[in-house]
Order: sequence, then structure tokens, then C-alpha cells
Amino acid sequence: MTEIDKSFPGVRALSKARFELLPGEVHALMGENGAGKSTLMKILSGVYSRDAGTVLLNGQPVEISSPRQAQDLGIGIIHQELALMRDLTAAQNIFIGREPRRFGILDEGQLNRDAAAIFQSMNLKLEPTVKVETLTIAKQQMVEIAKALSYRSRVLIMDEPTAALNDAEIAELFAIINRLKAEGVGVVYISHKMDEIKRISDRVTIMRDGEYVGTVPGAETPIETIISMMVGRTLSNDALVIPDTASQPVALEVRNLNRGREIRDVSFAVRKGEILGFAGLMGAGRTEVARAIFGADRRESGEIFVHGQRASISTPKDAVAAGIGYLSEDRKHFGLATGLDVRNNVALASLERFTSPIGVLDEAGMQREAVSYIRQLAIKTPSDTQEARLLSGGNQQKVVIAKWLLRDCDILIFDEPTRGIDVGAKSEIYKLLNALAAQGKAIIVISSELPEVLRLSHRIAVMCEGRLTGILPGGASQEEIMGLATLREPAMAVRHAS
Amino acid sequence: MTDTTAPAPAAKTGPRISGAFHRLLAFSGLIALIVAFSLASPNFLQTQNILAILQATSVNGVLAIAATLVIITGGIDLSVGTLMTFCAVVAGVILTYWGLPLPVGILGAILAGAASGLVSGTIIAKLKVPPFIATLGMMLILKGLSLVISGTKPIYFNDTPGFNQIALGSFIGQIFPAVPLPNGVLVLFAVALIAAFVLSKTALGRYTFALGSNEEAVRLSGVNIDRWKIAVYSVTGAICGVAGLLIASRLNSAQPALGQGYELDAIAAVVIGGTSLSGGRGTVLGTLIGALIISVLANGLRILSVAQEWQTVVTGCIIILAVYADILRRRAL
Amino acid sequence: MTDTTAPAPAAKTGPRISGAFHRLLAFSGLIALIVAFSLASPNFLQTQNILAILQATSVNGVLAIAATLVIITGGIDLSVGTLMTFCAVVAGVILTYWGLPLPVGILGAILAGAASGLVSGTIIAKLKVPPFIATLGMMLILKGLSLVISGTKPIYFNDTPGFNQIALGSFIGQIFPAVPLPNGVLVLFAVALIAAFVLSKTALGRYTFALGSNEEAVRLSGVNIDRWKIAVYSVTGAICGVAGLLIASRLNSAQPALGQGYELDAIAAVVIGGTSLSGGRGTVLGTLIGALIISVLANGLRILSVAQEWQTVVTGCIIILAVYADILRRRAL
Amino acid sequence: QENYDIAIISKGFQHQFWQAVKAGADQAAEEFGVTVTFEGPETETQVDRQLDMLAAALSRQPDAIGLAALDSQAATPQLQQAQSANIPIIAFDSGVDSDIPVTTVTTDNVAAAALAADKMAELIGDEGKVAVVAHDQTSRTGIDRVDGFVNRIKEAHPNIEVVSVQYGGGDQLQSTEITKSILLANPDLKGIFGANEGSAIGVVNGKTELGSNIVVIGFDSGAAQKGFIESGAMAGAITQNPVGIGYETVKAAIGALKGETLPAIIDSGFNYYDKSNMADPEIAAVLYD
Ligand SMILES: Nc1ncnc2c1ncn2[C@@H]1O[C@H](COP(=O)(O)OP(=O)(O)OP(=O)(O)O)[C@@H](O)[C@H]1O
Ligand SMILES: Nc1ncnc2c1ncn2[C@@H]1O[C@H](COP(=O)(O)OP(=O)(O)OP(=O)(O)O)[C@@H](O)[C@H]1O
Ligand SMILES: [Mg+2]
Ligand SMILES: [Mg+2]
Repeated sequence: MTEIDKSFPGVRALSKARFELLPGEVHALMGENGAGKSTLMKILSGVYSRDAGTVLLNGQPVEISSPRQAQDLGIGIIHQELALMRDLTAAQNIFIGREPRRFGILDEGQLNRDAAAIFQSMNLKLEPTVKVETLTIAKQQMVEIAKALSYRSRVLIMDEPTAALNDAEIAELFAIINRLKAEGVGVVYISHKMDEIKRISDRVTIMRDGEYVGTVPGAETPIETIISMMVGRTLSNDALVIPDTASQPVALEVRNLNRGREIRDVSFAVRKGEILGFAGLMGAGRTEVARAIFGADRRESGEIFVHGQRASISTPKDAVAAGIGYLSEDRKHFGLATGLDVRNNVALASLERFTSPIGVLDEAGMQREAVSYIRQLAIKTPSDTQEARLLSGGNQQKVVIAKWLLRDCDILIFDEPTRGIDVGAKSEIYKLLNALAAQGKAIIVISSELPEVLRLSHRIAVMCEGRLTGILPGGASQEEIMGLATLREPAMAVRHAS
Repeated sequence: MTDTTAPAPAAKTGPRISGAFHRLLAFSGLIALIVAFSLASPNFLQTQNILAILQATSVNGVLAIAATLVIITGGIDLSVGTLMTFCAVVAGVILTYWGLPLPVGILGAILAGAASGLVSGTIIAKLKVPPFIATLGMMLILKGLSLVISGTKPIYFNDTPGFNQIALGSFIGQIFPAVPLPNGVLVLFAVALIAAFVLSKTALGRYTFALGSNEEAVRLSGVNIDRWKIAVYSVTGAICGVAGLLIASRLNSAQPALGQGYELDAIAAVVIGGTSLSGGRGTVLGTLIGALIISVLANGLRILSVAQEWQTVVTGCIIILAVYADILRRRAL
Repeated sequence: MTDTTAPAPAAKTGPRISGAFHRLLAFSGLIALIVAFSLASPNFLQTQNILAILQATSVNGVLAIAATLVIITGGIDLSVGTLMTFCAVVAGVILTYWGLPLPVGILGAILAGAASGLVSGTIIAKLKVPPFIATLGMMLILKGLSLVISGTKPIYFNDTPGFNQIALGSFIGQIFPAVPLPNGVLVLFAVALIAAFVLSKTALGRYTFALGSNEEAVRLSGVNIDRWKIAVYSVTGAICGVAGLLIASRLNSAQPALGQGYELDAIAAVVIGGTSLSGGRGTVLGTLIGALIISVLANGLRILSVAQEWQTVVTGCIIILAVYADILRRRAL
Repeated sequence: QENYDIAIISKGFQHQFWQAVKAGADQAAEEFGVTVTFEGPETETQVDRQLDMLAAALSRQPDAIGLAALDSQAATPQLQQAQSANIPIIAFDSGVDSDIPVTTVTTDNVAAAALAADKMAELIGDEGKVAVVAHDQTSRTGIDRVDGFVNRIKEAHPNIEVVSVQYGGGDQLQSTEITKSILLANPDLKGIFGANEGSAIGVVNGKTELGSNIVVIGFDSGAAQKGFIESGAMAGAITQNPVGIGYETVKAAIGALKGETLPAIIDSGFNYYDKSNMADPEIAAVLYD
């Protein structure tokens, strides 16, 4: 792909962008949020049409004007935003458009067998007949991967496939990628996780602001070089000074929280100024705990104390009133009002503050705050009146963070706060979380990335199958955490740090 | 429409109720109504009356099945009522004005329906006009055309003696005289079976659900969504053609002025039957139950000689309650 | 409904057209119609006729504005037509049967509308019944109740001489005799201004859009979505109350049987005006234009003495074309 | 002879009765060399839609207007407007509460329905249960025909009981279902009066579907009703003279334009017809297909 241009209203997404992929290579595409990675790949896969430039396949210029054409040319893609049919089963999703038929009638048995075969090759335990809407995001992502594999493409684009996956699943994916590579498939790999890039990629192409910056070999190039090419400067990676919080008063205490099999007798406390990390495998129940505390789901039993007072929380409204904010792991469905603009999304949880006694909104005030957060969090958007759905994934996440910052909650629950966020922004968010903790806020961070949990947390709570299996001090080792995360018997050997 | 609230964090705690029982419960609203009316009037549970209810369900049932398909794609078809009339008039023109044989008339009506569906589908898929507007426009166009081609008067089928057997004859009654089930009801069941088969076993059915579930995802999967969308609207149109034949047969005439307003009953049956207006989910069986609930209610209230204005009030309340009961049932599961 | 097709792969290349021009173009369908009819008949652009068109728009316009609010939340209100009638009947009962003073009647009608909206909103928000079903039920309930409380006959306002001034008097005509704009049209404009203000400047309006955009995200932002949803339906109901006063004043009577079917015209105006049935976007100005397109079309075709069956056909075609033109315009931008 | 432009606003458009009125108007138009347009709302409840039609007709500046008002009062402002523009108004079908119309061409629906009641009584032996399936609960013709029938039964036929009055909107299918419910709920019913064409046809359909042999009396004509009377499925029906109404309306309009004096009421009359007198020339002349 050479000299590719693409503009959206008010945004120049790509300008003379360039990309080259060899057979049998894993080529990483890197860049900050909004650098144009997804847009470039959508052009390659026939979703968008380009404004200018040429695409060559095996040396021949090609016109790719529809996803179908891309498929026919052997180009497959896993989109960054999940594109699944929620009401269909996993198998039906995978083979949509290519259903096996017998006498014109769908052969559902064959369909499920084929899907099961793919799952098996991925070492994935999943019923082909389960409806995807009942799956966690991670499982849905695996279904997307299975779907892309089923095409047996010569070129496979993976746009942040691991954003929702845990380490075991990522390892599985990498095994698959290596297998494909051996078969001569060219893989485009987009991710914000630096360690993955080092592990998997043969070459790395870096983009910035829609432009091509350079291509470097994957293994040899130091991470710092890649990062500085991405952001155009070097990032300081200061070790964090973690102040002692043991003497601080408890801000949030949860006692004996229960909800079916997802949450079993969970109790813990977070102090003012403390960051409590939540680690665990996918489906361990961390999200469920967060949602139950926040009143998003009903809980069967359990008490919540805020600043020592028993808080009766049965709806998110109660939680917000008690000073709790929750940043969901699934921003598209639960975080962002995608039709509203950035300004209103930022203000969404704090509209009362901008409402006069007769109900009229203070637009100027909202704009001021929104613009200030756009600056603070470096949200990449043409203006605060841009529709939120037009922002790149990472920038959408920042908008949701801004919403809770503006609301000024004492207790903040961040569920996968850096999912899909680039390194630059990630370190900004880390700094932000530290600053918030320093201001005396109590923070819970749920993350599937162990390094992130380790880097941020004063203490680390580990969950397994709905139980809190232990709380470790910030300096715990990865092995300790994984031990608790796979601990089936909670009664024994729980090491509590206070 | 916002019944998409959330991907239901599904609080599954109790023991799982078996699938068969689940399905039985779906009938609960209908059964409750039947029990209530049986207790209130001895005339309700007579064979004659049950046949009358089934007969009364036939036209709306077929229309509702037609509407089910497009609603599952996340669309809507407001033209089902006037399209039914249009097809009836086409049959009238073919059989009475042109004097062609019965099968030609039947085929003509169904083809007219499919053609109209094709037009609606094309407007929706190719011109990207929202289904509500496209089919609202078609509703008016078909209404006008029915009047035009019929010469604004009813067309009678007196010269086609077999015609009224389509709905009124009783094939079953000839074999089992005790159960003179009218053919119209058989047609309804046949359409239901075929529609259920198409929805669950064919590619068309698969894409119907897929489109309603996430159209963009289907497109990104390289499927020609326009073609399938047009196909779904065409099938809906063809089924409206069957409804047109049924009503014409029942009235032994094509009434060009009738039809508007029928779409609301049909859509109501679909939604009462549990199909979501936001698309992606729905069943033909549910629609049948929805249509039956509407007819049982109308029949029962009339049998009880409830004053008509109160009939309307009660019908409104029960429609809401039936759907609410269904929601409670699903939540309990 | 699937008019959410895609995040529009929008091949935008040309220079950006200014906002004002953009807004002007929105009128293009309407203007095209007006120009066409003016050329076709010298009687079309007469003051009298323009006033007649505006007058004919007033009731449907107010109803359409009412429907706009709930449609922006992603809901729908099928009861606007019969609620209008119900409110008219309430005014009739208060003024004619009870003989209370005019302001009480006006207040009563509007409160009756708000109360009914409150009930619909509560059924939708608290019982989670889909808006289509909840308001379909309310439509029937209100239709029946209108007949019940009126005693199934029209209630005349002969004893309340000022009443028909609400729609028919001309406040402006008293000042500028050359422009006898009926008060009904002023009421329409007033309602439009207030609704536009509420939608763009108040918290209620903001939540209206937010609910339609992503209800679950709003809930998780700690907003009491039930309360706001109920509020929106109540405001819609209150506006239907105004429509009820307008129509009663125009007919100098409350006609209890009228109203069903009016919801379709109102919703059509909303959708022609560019409001999406899937919620989250829409404008009052668009709805006004949509309502005007419908009335201009009806009036123009009548003035041209087009045969009534063809009027229907042409109306259907033009509704589709108007929306298609709007889609093309937006795509071009 | 001038080519007058006469706008006729009726109560309906699609139903055969109104089409017959239109046919009469067209006939007169041809005969007298004038232009006639004919319009009516969807249903007989849409009073305001009729006013919009009237307003559009006024904008067209016709020479005269024929109006079958859905509500006797609502049209007053438009009537005044017509008067000040010197456009004569001919009321037809039912009157207007106003002295603006120069004449009214009408049928006495109460008396017509009372005649139906007498015929019904005669046919069922002056005792037993009967029912009414009517088209509309609130329109003038609906009210008059139901009242005319029910009151006449009460006054003159004390041994007859009207057990049910239901409304099917003039929709044949709905009227069929209603009839079946009434018959099933009242197995000993002796007769049903169908108060307009669609209702009457629905009643006969319902009766035949259930194989009942109750007495049916209909209203108006049309090919279907005539066929039913011939076959005996319907005992008889009341006919108005819709063609005559249309014809007389146009004729009166022309008369008014020419400055002739017209009577305040032109009674278009009604008749009871059954198998025995259907072929009589004076009856056949007022029936339509
Ligand atoms: N459909 C669209 N309409 C308008 N602007 C768009 C659209 N899609 C992308 N953009 C803009 O184009 C730019 C590039 O976006 P893109 O999604 O390609 O970024 P990305 O590199 O994939 O970022 P991320 O890492 O956050 O996914 C961004 O500024 C984004 O806001
Ligand atoms: N929408 C849903 N429907 C059904 N089951 C669900 C749903 N969401 C989660 N679950 C189940 O609930 C349990 C807890 O899931 P949860 O998402 O809380 O885990 P988690 O620790 O947050 O994991 P993740 O890393 O995936 O966010 C799992 O067994 C999961 O499969
Ligand atoms: Mg991206
Ligand atoms: Mg989680």
C-alpha cells in the first residue's frame, strides 16, 4: 500500500500512508490512538474506499471495494470493534455467508462440527451452539479470531485481537499465528501491548498522525525507539513512588458480597489514597463484583460501607450519590453514549451540576470542562462537539475516564482502564491514577495485564471463580498472583496484606 | 425502539427450568384468557366458537407471519394490510375481469405480493430509505392502486365457484365431519410451518436473524446484505399475497377499500408473540400465539356482550398485561 | 428499525458546505413541492390557501412534535392520536358538562395528557414493557375511555364562547388585518419553540438524546433513567393535550371517535423530518417541515383536483422521494 | 350554459354508497355540462380531515360546493367563508346546523331504520331476540340508524329484545367476526339488522359461515346485497337513493347558481326492497351495484 490518503469530515485520518507485508511474516503496525492504523486496514479489507493511493497485491494493482472482494483476494480481518451478530450462535457467526448446505437446506450439524474443529485447533473450549451475546468479551473475541481463521486467508489482519484476552489465551493466539506464519500467511498485527510486539513481530511499521514514520525489525529494535517513533519524543518511565496508605481511613468496605455463582462471599476494603488492584483470570468475577458494588446488577447479599457509613446501593444512581464512579470494561455498550458528542459524554454523569434551577443547561460551563479534560487527557478529537462514535477506540476510553473525573467521585472503580490504549496514553493514565490516589481518592483497578496491576497497585486482590482468594501486597510476584488466581480452595493459605 | 436495554447480566440462580416447560409457559397468557372466558360464558368453549376464533385468526395470523420476517431483520412493514388488499384485487382482476383459471389467479396474487415486496426491499436496501418510510409510502401507493385497478368497486368471484373454498371450504371436514376445520385455518398452519422452516433451516432465515442482529457485521462478513434484505421483503410480500387470497375467498370478493389498519393488528400480534422490534429474535410460534391472543380477546369480549367501548379498554389493558407477563416469565427463567 | 445501517463509509471529498446552507437544503423537499404546486395552479399560493395549509398543519404538527420527543429517546408513542381525543373529551366534560371556566378546561386537558403520558412512561420504564406495546395498549384504552366519558357522542362547546378562539381566532389578524393567521398556527409555533428549547437547552432534552443514544450508558452514569423516561412521556402527553384543545376548538366539539390513525401521520412527519426511529437524533424543525410536507401535498393535490385514489398513490411516492432526497443531501455533505 | 365547477365533499369515498353518490353526481355533471370533483375522508370519524378538504376546495374557488357534513357544527367557519365568497353550499346526506346551505338533499335515517325494525318484527313473528351490527358509534348515520331501529322496537314491538348492538366500522371482515360472536353467544337469536352496506354483508357472511338461518335485514344496496336478497340469505334491505342524492345535489347547485329558488329540504326518500320487488323499475332505479 503506497501513498494512501483518507479524510473523514473534519479529520484527515491518513496522509500518504504506506505499508508493506511479505508472505510468512508477522508485521506489527504501531501508533498512538487515532494514528490511523484501523483506517488503513479497513481500506485494505474493503470497508472504506481510499481517497488516493495504490494497493498492490502480489505486485498487481487491485481495487478492493467491498469486504467480499477482500475475502476473494484472500484478505481477512479481525476488526478492533467486535462485529458479531449477538443473537446468533458462535458457529453461525463464524460461517455467516458460507453456511454448509444440503439440498439448499442449512446443514447445522456440519456447521457445528466445522466450528468445533476450528475451536479445537485453537485449544478453545467453547460450545459452537452458544449464543454469542451470552459470552464474555474475551470469548467473543475468540469467536472473531476463529471466524478470521476459517477463511484461510493469505493475508490476515488482526486489529488489537488481544485487548480483551488473558495471558493463556494470548499464548494460544501466538501459537496460532506462528502456525499461520509457517504456512506462509502474512499477518498484520496491531496492538498497544509492547511485550507482544517484541514476542511476535518480524517487522514493525510505525505510524503517527496518519503518516508513515518508519519500519524497523521487531526483535532487535528497543522498545524505547519504537515508542519515541510513535509519540515523536521519549517517554520518561519513572518508577512510581508508592506512599504508604496503611494509616489512611477506609473509604470503601465490602462485606460478604454474594451473587449466584459469580460472586461468592467477597469482602475487602480500600483506603483513602490507595489503589487496590484486582487480578484474576477471565471470568473470575471481577467485573461482576464491580457491577454489584456499583448497583448495576442486583446483589443477593452483602453490605457496602462508604467512609464507615453503611450505604444502601441498589442502583448506579445510589452509587454515584455515595461518591462511587465506575468505568466499564465494555465502553461501547456501557460506557459511551455513542450518538452524543464528546462534551456531553464527559458531562453525562454530572449534568445536574450544569443545570440551573429551572432545568436549563450551562453549555459554556460544560464546554469549558470538556475542553479542559480533552487537554488534560490528550484526547484526540477535532473539537468537543465531535460525535463520540467517530473517535478512535482509545480516545473513546479517555472520554469515559474524563466523565468520572469530572464527576469528582471519592471512590473510583476502573475496569480495564487501559484496554486498547496506546503506550503514551497509558503512561498518562497511570500518572493520572497515581495523582488521583495522591489526592486521597480510593481506587480499584481491575486489569488482566499483570504488569499493569503490579505497577499501579498498593495491594492486589486476586479472584478465582467468584471468590476472593487473597490480597497481596504491591510488591508481590507474578507467580504468587497466578497461584491465587488458580486457587480453587479459598479456605487455605490465604495471605492477607492489610 | 429501546427494548434492547442491556445484554442482560442474566441472574441465573435458580435451577434451570426445562425447555419444554418454558415453551408451555409462553402460552400462559393465551391459556389464562381461554380459561377466564370459559368460566365466564358457557358458549365460549363450543366447537363452533373455537372454529370461529381460528377462522378469525387466519387472515391476521398470515399477515402477522409476514410481518414477523421483516421485523426479525430489524425492519418493519406497514404495507402488509394494503398489500393484502392489492393482491386480492389482482386475483379479482385475473379471475373475474379476465376470466382466467383459478391457479392463475392464485399465482398472480402471490406474485403481485412478492413483486411489491421486491419494490419495498429495493427502496430500503438500495436507496437506504428507512423501512418505516418506505413501507408507509408503499402502504399508500398500494391503497391507491387497489382502488385504481378495481375501478373503486368490489370485484366478486361469483364466476369462480371454487374460489371461496380456499378459506371457507373444509378439506378436513370432508374426512372427519366432526371437525369441520375451515381450509383458511389450514392455510394459516401451512404458512406458519413453511415460515418456521425457512427461518430455522435455510440461508434466507439465517440472514434474516443475522441482519436484525448486526447488519454491519453481516456486511463486514462479505455477505451481499442488499440482496438478502430484498429477498426477505419479497417473501413477506408473497405471504401477504396468501393473506389477500384468504380474505378475498372469505368475503367472496376483493374489497379495494379494506386493509389499512390491519398492519397494526399484525404488528401487535408479532410483538405480543415476543419478537423484538429491534430485530434479531423472534419465532413464528410466538406470532401465532400473539394472533390467537388478539382473536380470543375480541371473540370472548363479544360473546360476553361487553359494551364496545369497554371492549376496547379491556383489550388495551390485556395486551399490556400479556406482554408484561411474558417479560416476568422470561426474567424468572 | 434499521436505519442505523453503517457508520457511513461516506466518500466525502468536496469542500465543506456551510451550516446555514445545509439547513436551508433541509427545506428543499418542501420548497420543491411548493414551487411545483404554484406553477400548476394559480390558486395555490393565495393567502387564503396558505392559511388553510398552516391551519391543516397545526394539529398534526403539534402531535408530531409530541411524538418527536419519545422517538428521540428511542421509543415510540402510538397513543398520540387517541390521547389527543381523550384530552379534547376531558376539556368537553369540564367545560360543557361541568360548566367550569375556560382556563380550568385548558389546564384539565393538558394535565389529562400529562397524566396519561405518566402512565405510559411508567409502564415502559418500570414494567419494561416495550414502548410499542405499552402505547398500543394505551391507544386502545384511551380510545375506549374517550367514548365512555363522553357518553359516545360529541360534546359541543357552544356554552364556552371563547373556546373556538383557541384555534380559529386570529390574534395576529386583529393587529395586522392583512395576515389573519389563525391562533392554532401560533399555538403550533409556540409549542415548536418551547419543544426546541427544551430539547436543546435543558437537562430533560439532554437526557432525551442520551437515552436514545445509549440507555445503559446513561444508567451506568448514575442517572435515574426511569424518572427521565417517564418525564419525557409525560411531556409528550401534555403536548397531546394541547393538540386535543386545538382540534376541539377547531371543530367546536370533542369528537370521541376520532383520533385513531392520526398517530401514523404524526410519526410519518417525524421521520420525514429526519428524526431516526432508532433514537438519539432528531429536531423539532425537521418535524415541522415533515408535517408541512404532508399538508402541502394533501392540499396541493386537492387544489389540482387529482382523483382521490391517485392522490394516495402520489402521496406515497412523494413521501419516499422526500426522505430519499434528504438522505442524498446528507450523504453529499 | 356555463361550465360550472362544483366541488363535492362527501363523508366517505371508498365505500360503494359514496361511489354511488359520486356516480349520480357524475351523471348530472355530464347531463348539464359542468365539472364535478368528489372527495371524502377515510372514515366517518375524521371530522377535521373533512374540514381540510373543504378548505382546499374553497381555495380552488369553485362555483358551488356540495357538502355531506360529518359534524353538523364543525364546518361553520368554512361555510361562512363560502358565503362571503358567494359560493352556494348544498348540504346532502345529512344536514348542517346553519342556515347557510341553500338546500339539503337528505334521507331520513331514523325513519328508514324504523321501517327496518317493522320489517324485522314482521319476519320474526313479532317476538324474540334481535341484534344490530352497525358501522359507527358516533357518526350521524350510525347513531340515527341504531336509534331509529332500537327505539322503534322498544315502542312498537315490546316482545322483541335487542340483545346486542356492536360496531364493525363498516369493515366486512370485522362485521363478519362480530356477527359470528353474537350468534354464538345467543343461539336463540332471530334476526340481525346490518346498518350499512359493509355491516350487512358482514352479517350475511357470518351467518353463512355458521350455517345459521336467522333473518337479516340490510341497508343500502350493492351487487353483494342484491345477490344475497336474490339467494334468500338476506330477507331484504332498506335502500336510500344515493345516485339520486348525488344527482340532486349537483342539480340543486346548478339551480342555485342560476338563481332559482330551491326548497329547504329535498327528500331523496328511502324504500324497503326484497326479492319480490327488486325488479320493479322504481326500486331497480335506486339500487346500485
Ligand atoms: N468513520 C469515521 N468518521 C470520522 N472520523 C473517523 C472515522 N473513523 C476514524 N476516524 C478518525 O480517523 C482517525 C484515525 O482513526 P483510527 O481508528 O484509524 O485510529 P487507530 O490508529 O486505529 O487508533 P486506536 O489505536 O485508538 O484504535 C482518528 O482521528 C479518528 O477519530
Ligand atoms: N453477559 C453475561 N451473560 C452470562 N454470563 C456472563 C455474562 N458476563 C459474565 N458472565 C459470566 O460471569 C462470570 C464472571 O465474569 P466477569 O466478566 O465478572 O469476570 P472478570 O473477572 O471480570 O473477567 P474479564 O477479565 O473477562 O473481565 C463468568 O463466569 C462469565 O462467564
Ligand atoms: Mg484502531
Ligand atoms: Mg471483567
